Formats: sequence, structure tokens, C-alpha cells
Amino acid sequence: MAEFFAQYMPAGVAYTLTALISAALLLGVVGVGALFFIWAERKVAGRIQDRLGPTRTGGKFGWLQSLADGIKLLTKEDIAPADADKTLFRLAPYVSLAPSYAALLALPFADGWVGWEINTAMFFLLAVLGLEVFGVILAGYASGSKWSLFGGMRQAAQVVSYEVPLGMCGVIPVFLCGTMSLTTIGNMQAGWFTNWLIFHDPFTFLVFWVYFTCAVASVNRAPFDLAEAESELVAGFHTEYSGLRWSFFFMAEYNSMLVVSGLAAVAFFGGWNGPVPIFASWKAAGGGWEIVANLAGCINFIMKAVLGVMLMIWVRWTLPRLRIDQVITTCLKYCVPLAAFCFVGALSWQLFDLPSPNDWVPAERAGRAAVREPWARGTTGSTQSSAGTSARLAQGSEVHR
Amino acid sequence: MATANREQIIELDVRTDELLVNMGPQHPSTHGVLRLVLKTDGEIVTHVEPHIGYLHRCAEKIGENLTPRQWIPYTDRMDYLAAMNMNLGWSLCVEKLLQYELPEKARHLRVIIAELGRIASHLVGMGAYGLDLGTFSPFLYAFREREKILNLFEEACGARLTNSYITPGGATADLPPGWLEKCEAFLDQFEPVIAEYHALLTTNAIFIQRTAGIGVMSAEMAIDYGCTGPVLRGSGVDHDLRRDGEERYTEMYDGYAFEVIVQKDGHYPRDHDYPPVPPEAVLGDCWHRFYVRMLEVVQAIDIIRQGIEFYRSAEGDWGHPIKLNTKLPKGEVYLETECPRGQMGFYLVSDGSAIPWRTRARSSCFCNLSVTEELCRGCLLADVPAIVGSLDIVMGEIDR
Amino acid sequence: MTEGPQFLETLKARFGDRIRGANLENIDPWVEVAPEAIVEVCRFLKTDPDARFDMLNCISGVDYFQPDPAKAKRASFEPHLEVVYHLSSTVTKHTLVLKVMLPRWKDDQEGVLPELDSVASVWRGAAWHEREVYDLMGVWFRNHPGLKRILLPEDWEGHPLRKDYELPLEYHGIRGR
Amino acid sequence: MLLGTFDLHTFLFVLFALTACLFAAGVLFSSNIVRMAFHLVLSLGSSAGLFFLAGAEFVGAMQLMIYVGGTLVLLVFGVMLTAQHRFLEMRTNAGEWVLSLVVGGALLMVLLQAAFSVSQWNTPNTERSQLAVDESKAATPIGAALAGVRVDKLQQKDAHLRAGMSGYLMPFVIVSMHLLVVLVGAAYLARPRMAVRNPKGGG
Amino acid sequence: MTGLLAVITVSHYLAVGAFFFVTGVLCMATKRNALGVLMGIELVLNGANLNFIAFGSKYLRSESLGLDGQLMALFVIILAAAEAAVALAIALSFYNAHSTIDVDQGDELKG
Repeated sequence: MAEFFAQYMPAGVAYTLTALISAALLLGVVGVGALFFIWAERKVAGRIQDRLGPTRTGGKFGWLQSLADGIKLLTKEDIAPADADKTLFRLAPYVSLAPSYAALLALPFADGWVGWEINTAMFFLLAVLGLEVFGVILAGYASGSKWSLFGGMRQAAQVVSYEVPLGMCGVIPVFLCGTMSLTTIGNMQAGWFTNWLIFHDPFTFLVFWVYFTCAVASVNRAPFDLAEAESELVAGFHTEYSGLRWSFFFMAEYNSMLVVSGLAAVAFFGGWNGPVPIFASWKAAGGGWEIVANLAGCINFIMKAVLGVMLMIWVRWTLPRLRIDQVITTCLKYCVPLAAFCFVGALSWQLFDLPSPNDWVPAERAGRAAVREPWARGTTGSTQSSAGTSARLAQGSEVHR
Repeated sequence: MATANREQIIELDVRTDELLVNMGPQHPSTHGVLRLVLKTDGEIVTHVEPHIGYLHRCAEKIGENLTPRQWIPYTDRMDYLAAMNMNLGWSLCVEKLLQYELPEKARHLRVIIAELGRIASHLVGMGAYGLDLGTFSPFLYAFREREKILNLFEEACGARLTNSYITPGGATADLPPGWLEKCEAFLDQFEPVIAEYHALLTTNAIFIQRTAGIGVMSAEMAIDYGCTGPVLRGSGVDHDLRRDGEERYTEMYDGYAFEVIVQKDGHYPRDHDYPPVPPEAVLGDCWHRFYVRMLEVVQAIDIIRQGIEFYRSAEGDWGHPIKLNTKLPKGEVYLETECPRGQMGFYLVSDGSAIPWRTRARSSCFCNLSVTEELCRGCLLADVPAIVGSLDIVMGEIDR
Repeated sequence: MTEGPQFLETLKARFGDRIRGANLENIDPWVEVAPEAIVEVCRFLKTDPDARFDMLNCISGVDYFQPDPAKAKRASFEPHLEVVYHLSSTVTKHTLVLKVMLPRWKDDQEGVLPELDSVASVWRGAAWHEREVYDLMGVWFRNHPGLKRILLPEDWEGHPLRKDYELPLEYHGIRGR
Repeated sequence: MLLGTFDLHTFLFVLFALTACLFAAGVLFSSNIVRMAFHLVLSLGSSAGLFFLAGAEFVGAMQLMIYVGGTLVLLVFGVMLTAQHRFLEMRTNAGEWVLSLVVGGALLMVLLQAAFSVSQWNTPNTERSQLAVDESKAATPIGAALAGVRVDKLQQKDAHLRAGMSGYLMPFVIVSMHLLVVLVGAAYLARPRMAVRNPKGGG
Repeated sequence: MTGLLAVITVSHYLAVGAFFFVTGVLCMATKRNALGVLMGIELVLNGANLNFIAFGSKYLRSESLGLDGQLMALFVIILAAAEAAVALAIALSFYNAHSTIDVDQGDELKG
């Protein structure tokens, strides 16, 4: 696109224009996603609670409810409390939105369908998601309200704690696949669903739930939504916000939910690979067929991610909220040791090459999602077959031999 | 230069840094217009001071200007979640002054209605307690069932919330035909639903973590503060006015088989399949107060079933409301009844005219709330809604 | 409250003429206690093994005063304030009514509240009841842990449950009458 | 025309460098400590962008995670703990400003002069277009180097150097120990000195 | 000016690094708030990091430091985190003792 614009205008302007258009497109995705998830949340919550949820706006299922709400929020007065630090108060929602938006950059939607093919995507995603906390802290701090301050403080303590187990959980697929590139991790899980990393061994199965718990905590959802605990803190960090700024926090929250669910889908659930390899041959055929296969993969991926979000919604409307000390206890006493235990367990499983469900699928005997280093198995034979295995690491292993 | 700088130093002192925050009167978890002034040291609450009176409507003063029957709607608006039980307390108090003998049928009608009111009230208490702990769904499950009770009330008296049904001399009307069958159908449907509440709250691990061992109130403290109802029994005090009250009230429950819901020797009376008491729970904590309410609901179902049978076989009249301007005998009476939230007392002083010289309502929540200051001292911020919620207060009754 | 007479003899034997009298004909018989003895009597009733009145149900104030001069002549009482204590026991299940008679104004000086000892040291729950009586009826409780208005705003004037109370013309710009 | 000659790298460099410098100056010139922290976050975040741009993706992500997401959150937390006059300001007087700006400006001039004077630094890499995209991405070699294997120096001719190619295992261990000690030490230093009330019945 | 930005070289990165460095040093010199000084240190370290990265970038120089540059930067980041933790702990404990985080007040040894 930049090249196209560059024909008609100076390159700098062209790049800026391109960047703005891309940004607007991604923001559209975020916005539409948030609208959909807010509607879904209300609908699911309604069904869970024996009621209908929105029914009127936009037809039978209240399709347009969140759009109507959005318009309402747009027209609301933008209030800043007299005690607030006005600049920071105004900026905080954007600070919250930007990282969750940036995280979409590195999240692959299908093989190669990714905004920015980055080698350290997993790390980047976790890092960027951790930044979202700044918006919350700033909002809590700048609001000039004691309840907001409480929310900000809680959020700071909570997110810093939960980044540790979250990182540990994220590192397990990385180690199993020998790469931090999400595209590679996803591709390695091609084949039958037995090849998904969650079914790789008992430890990865366990660690997914640890990951999910920590992810819920890190995106500040119930039962870990301490920063906005309405029964204690009124609305926590966004108590003083109104209108569109208030809704930015929600767009950020729902987008982060999508991102962590997407990350879970790629890291544990085979990403864009369906449970049954229907599109594998199409993909191999290349050309238009590959695009169709990728499109199917993209739909597959989105379904998985949305399923994760729905799970979070379900949890939210079922469980009571934990107390702040219990949240930290959950993290430090349960999640961190469990993640560490699973880390050691999964790597040992890999090291000793213990059986994995994929071994029992006849067609897929060799295609197990994992790096199989010859030096680790003590054999010199070239048994590793996965396409994504880093050649460099193989090089490195030669040094040892 | 150093001295010049010193003038700009803002004095800070971390060790006495206490944050003074207002929880309420506009706060999502204070059950109406209650205002708690909290002094917090980080997340730890060092001091709580409840401020009440935001819903004060001078009911006692109004009572000095109305006849007892005219005051009935004002009792509705005290504990508006258990209006029937408020009506009952005042009616019994007036009848005590009049030495009125109630027909058999009216007695059973009152038992049925009062126990239904107890269920309806406990359902709100239970659901709202879930809200206090951050879960929304049980609240709606509770209200779904409560609505059915309110439907029954509506059918009996025409009103859902402020019923003014039970009145000195009986009730304003007999139960309509077919009502008993509907009531029985409701009970049959409702009884299994209770398991849902137990699954969502009572036995939920997070719920237990949030309530067990929190806000522990010893039996002595509960008695000393005049706490009554589930709050008192949650502390293990075997005291229920339906059994231990004065005759005017207990004779209403003559012939009914029920046990006082209180933990004895580590067990609650077991005539149903209740979930077990978790090992973390300490007698007198939030969990026990909640659990007592849950068990009282089951027990109320039993009592209503008995009441329906009694009512069916009862002979005679369902009672007649006293005349609006009945002259009250000179004297004074005090009567407490076991309302869902505790012992609701009415004190009536009469100088011989049709209008009481003084009416006084002894509010159960008023006493129950007075423990907050001591109960919340040193707890965490998130425990304040948990503790206040477990007292299950209704501001209308506290402020009157 | 039918058990009043049972404790009357015990109380009379112990406190003598500080038990001013009793009304046993009333539906709820009551015992009248001298104002200066109320704390002692209450502490005795709470600790005495026979009585064990561990629960204070209610403290009520009653204002006996007929503001209408025409009716006042026919009134059967002298103007005074009563503070009524309703006690009960969770152990013996007894109940008892105590009464204290107070002048409407201390030393008959209009505007000076009558004083009474607080029983908050006997039952902690009494503190709020006494605050309410002070707030609405205007009785000053000595040795109270924190006597201030409870239901009405702190800057409210007057005590509304007194029979001669008149609503203020306006309160912070809100019209009263 | 200035804008006409930009390629994407230049464009992004200018973008990130400008934001980074702008907010670095913001840190310097704001007297409100919360704003300083906020500016620092943005400044370090932008410099992470520069890291990405220079091909150091792992370090960039590391910068985001540890520096911005960890250290600075901690810092802001510290600010919140200490500044209960919430928007605490400590102003520097004008004399100090003038003095430090003069010195700082001179220092900056010297450094800039140095940066641009070495021709070896100043000449662009002519083979940059031939550079394989994968070459610059170094997450795996970094991991291997930290674990004691220098996969990027396999072609080392010098036998002595080859023998000493144990990578960064030793520093890595030292740093890990250092971090552990620091964490213990920090926890010890910041422990509450007052008698701590135990929350009643708290878990 | 056009020539200056025509192609981005190591020097450009060094210039940004130099700016970071100077800003950081000035921050350390002028801020009276202990946490402000800490932020200055972070800026200085970040400036140094930028240099390491620039020198280590294959993209900018064919004869680059290679991995060593990145690894150095990595260690600097880790140490900076450690340093920040300790400095924050010291600031807090200083604050507890002196009730201020004005570094000018910390001129006596016993608090």
C-alpha cells in the first residue's frame, strides 16, 4: 500500500498515510470485536441468569445493542473530576487501549496471516499485555478518587504477580517447539487434534489451566477483577470515567481477552489447525487453494479464540470474586509452583521422549509437535521431522556432539 | 540554598497514613443508604463507623397520629423485604393490648404467610450476599423464586411488596380459592432449587474462602449487642422466638413441628440433605450466618406444608379486622416476633383513645448493624461488604 | 414480661427504696427504678444467676406531656419522661420491663436535657439505643461511649418525638412547615 | 525534499527516536513524579521500538516486559506508596536548571560530535539489502549463548577462541544469583518496620 | 539535513543514545526526588543499551558486535531491574525513616 501511495506523494507522507490507514483498520477490528463481545457477554450472561439479555435493538437478538450503547456513550458528557490530574486522566484510557491493540500485531490468525511476523511473538505478546496495566494504574491514580486509587494499587500488585506464572506457562510451548514464533508453533501442531500441545503430555494439559487462570487474572476479569470490584471499590479504577473514555477501558479489556484466548489457541490448541486435517492437502496445493485453506484456518482460529472468551464470560457470571490477598496467594502459592512443576514435567517428558497421544494416530506417528534434538535422545539419527524446527538449534546441537 | 529548599518539602508520614473513605450512602454494596466511614491502612480497615438515618421517615411519630390499623402500611415500609412479617408483629402487638383471641383458621393463615415471607426475605438476603461477594447470577436465581412468592402474595392481598395483609384481628381477606394448591405447587418446585444455591454459593470454594472465618462473632458478643435472628443463631445461640417467645406469639406455632436452626455439638438439625459445614468455617462467621438463613428456608417450607394441612382442617372463621377506630384500652404492651432478620419488637403505649400515645418499633437490623464497628475492625477492605452483607440489613427497618 | 413480679421481691430486697414501685396489673408488668440506680440494677439483673438478663431488647423513651392545655387538665399523668428498658434472657427465656421516670427538663429549666446514666457499660448494644433515645426523645446519657445523634443529622435542633416538638420552619433551605 | 527520501526504516526510526527523545525530555522537565513515570514508560517503550528496528527483537521484547512492564510498574507502585499528597511535586530552582542545561548541552554536543565523526559508524551497511531477514533475529542464538553455546561463532578460526566459546553461561548464572540476592535484599529493606496488625480472620 | 537522515546508520542510534544519556544525567543531577534520580539512572542505562544494540545490529554494520551487543543489553536490562528493586526498597525505607524522599535530606548517616 505504501508503494502505491509513494507514486503520488513523498515517501514520508505515504508511510504515514499507510500507517494511519492500517491503524484505523486494526482499530476497527478492535472496535467491532469489542462491540461483538459486549453484546455476547450480555447475551450469555442473560442466558446464564435465566433471562433474555438484549432483545430489541436491531432485531430479534438485540444485535445492535452494543452499537446503540456506543452511540449513547459517544453523546455522554466527558467528565473529569476537579481533583484529577487532567492530562493523565484523559490519556489513561488510550494507554490502556494501545497495548492490547498492539498485541494484535503479532498474533497470527492463520499460517502467515499475521500483522507482523516476529520471531519472538510469544514473548512480545506477553510483554505487551503486561503493559496494559499502566492505563489502569494511571487511571486509578489520576482520577483523584480514593476508590480509583485502591483499584490502581490492586491492579499493579496483581498484574506484576501474575506475569510470572503467565510467562512460565507461555515458555512451555516455546520450549517444546523450540521457537518463540507463534506461526511456527501453530504449524507444528498440524495434523490430528492429538498433535495439539495441550494433549502433548499430562503436564501441558495441566499447564493450560494454569495459563487460563493467569490469563483471566492478567486481563482483569472475574473472579480476579479486583481493580474494578464493584462491591468494594464502586467501580475501581474507572469510577470517575464516563462516556467514550470509559468505553475504551472495555474495548481494551475485551480485546485483551481475545488476545489471551488467541494465544492459548495457538500455544495449546493447534492455532488454525482443525481437529481433523481436512485442509492439509489444499494447503499443500498452493495458490488459491492455499488461501481457502488459510481462510478456513482463520475461521478455525477465531472460533477457538471466541470459545476462550466465552469460557471467561461463563466463569465471570458463575464465580464470586476473590479477595486481594487470596488473589496474590493463588498466584504465588498455587500458580507459580504449579507452572514451575509443569515446566519441569513437560520438558522431562520431552527429554525422555515419553509417549504422546499423537503416537497412536497411525498416520501421524512422526509428526509430533515438538523439537526432537538428536543430542537429547542420545542418537545421531535424524528423527526430527517438524518443519518448523530451528535449523540453528540443530546446528548448536552439533557442537555438543 | 538548602534552607530555601527545605521550605518546599511536603511533610509526609507513612506510618500514620490512613485513608478515610466513605463507603456509601451511594455505594453498590451497602444495602440501601447506609454510609460507612472507613479508616483504611492500605487494604486493612482499622476503623468503621456506620452512619444511618438516610431513610428515616419518622414512622414512630406518624404512629402517634394514626390508629393501629392505619399504621399497618407504615410497618410494611420498615422491612420492605418482609412486609408480611412486619404486619404480623404489629398486629400481634395490638391484639395483645386488646386481648383479642384469634380464630384457629387465621392463626394458620398467618403462619403460612409469615413463613412465605421469611423465604422471600431470605432469598433476597442470599442473592444480595452473592452480589456483595461479586457474583451476580445467584441474585437473579433468588429473585426468580421470590417473584413466585410475590405472585402468591399478590393473589392473596393484591400487593407484591408492601402487602398490608395481616392486620389486627386476622387478615384483610381470606386466602383465595385454589391458593393453597398453587402454594403447594410452588413449594414442590422450589425445594429442589435450593440445591442450586448451595452449589453456587454455600459449597463454592471461593465463597467459602471469602466467608469462612471472616467476621467471627462470639455468642457473648452477639447477645451483648442484642443481635437476633440468623445473626444470633449463626453464633450458636439456641434462641428462636417461635419457640422461646412469649405465649401470644408461640401459641401461633402450637402443633407445628420444627427445630431451631442452630449448630449444636457441631451439627445443624439434619432433617434434609444439607451440604456439610466446611472445615474452615468458624461458628459465628459470615458463612454460618449465611448457612442458617439457607436452612431456615428449608425449614420454612416444612412449616408451610404443615400450615397448609392445618389450615385445610381448621374450622370456623379466618378472623375479622378490628374496626378502624377501635378504642384501645389504657395500658402498654411490648411484643417481639421472630422476623426473618431478627426479633422485631413493637411497643405500644395507649392512653385509652383510639390513637396510640406512643408507638415504638424495635428494629432487629438496628441492633445487628451496631456490631459492625467491632466486627469490621482490622478486616480487609473486601471483607467489609462480606460482613455487612452477612448481617443482612434492610435500611428501611433500621431508620424507620 | 409476665415474670415481672418474680423479680420484684428480689430487687426490692436488694435495692430497697431505689426500686420506686411497680405496676403488676399491666399486661406487661413493669418495675420502676430510681434514675441513679439504673446501672446497678441492670448489672445485677445481667449477672444474677436467677435472672441472667443477658439481652437488652430495647430502650424506648416515652414523653408524657399534653401540649394542648385544654386536654392537659384532663390528663391522667403529670408531665414527665419515661425511659423503658425491655430485657430478656436467652438462657432462662425470662423477660422484664424496667422503667425510669425523668423530669421533662433537668431542674425544670426548659431546654436543658434530663440526664440518666448510660447502661452501655452493661450491654454494649445499649449504646445505639441510647443514642436513638437521645436523638429523638432528648435524654442525655452520662458516661456514654459516644453520645451523638444517630438518625437525624448532627446539626438538627430539637427532639422530634417529644410531644411539644415543632418542625423547624426550614432546614438548610428545605421548607419544614 | 526531506520526506521524499525516506525508506520504511528511516521513517520508523524517526518516529521512534522522536517519541523516545520527546518523552525523555518530558521526564527531565516535568516536576510531577507521576508524570515523570508516565513519560519514562513511553520513552522506554519507544526505545524498545528502536531495538526492534535494529533487529534485536528479543531484547526489545525483554525491554518491554522487564523494564516497562516490571520495573516501571514497580516504580509507579513506589510512587503511589510514598506520595500520599497524591500529585507530589518537588521543584528544582532556576539556578540549578540553567547550570545543568548548559553542562548537559555541552555534553550532548560532544557526544553527538563523537557519534557522527567516526566514519565507520557513519557509513551505512551496503549489504543491508542482501541481509536475510532471519539473520537479524537472534532469539534462539541468544538462548543458546546464555546456555553456554555460541552458535553464531561456529566458524571461528582461532582454536584458542573456539575453546573459550562457552558463551554467556557464567555471567548468566551470576546475574541470576544477583537477582535472587537483590530480591531477598529488597524484601528485607522494604519490610514494614511497624507492628503489623493481622487482619482478623484473614487468610 | 536531508543527507543526515538519508540512510540510518549507527551514528543515528548513537545520537539518540547520547540524548538519553544526557537527559538521564541531568535528571540525576536536578531531581531532588529519590525516585526521580532512579528514573534518571534508567534513562542513562537505556542510552547505553541503545548503543550496544546499534553496534550489535547486523543491519546497520556488516562488522557488527553481533550477539554480544544484544547480550550486553540483556544483562544491562536485568541489572537495571535489580537496581531498580533495590533502589526502590532503599527509597521506601528512607521514606519510612525520614518521611520524605527528598535526596537532599539524606545527608546524615543515621536516620
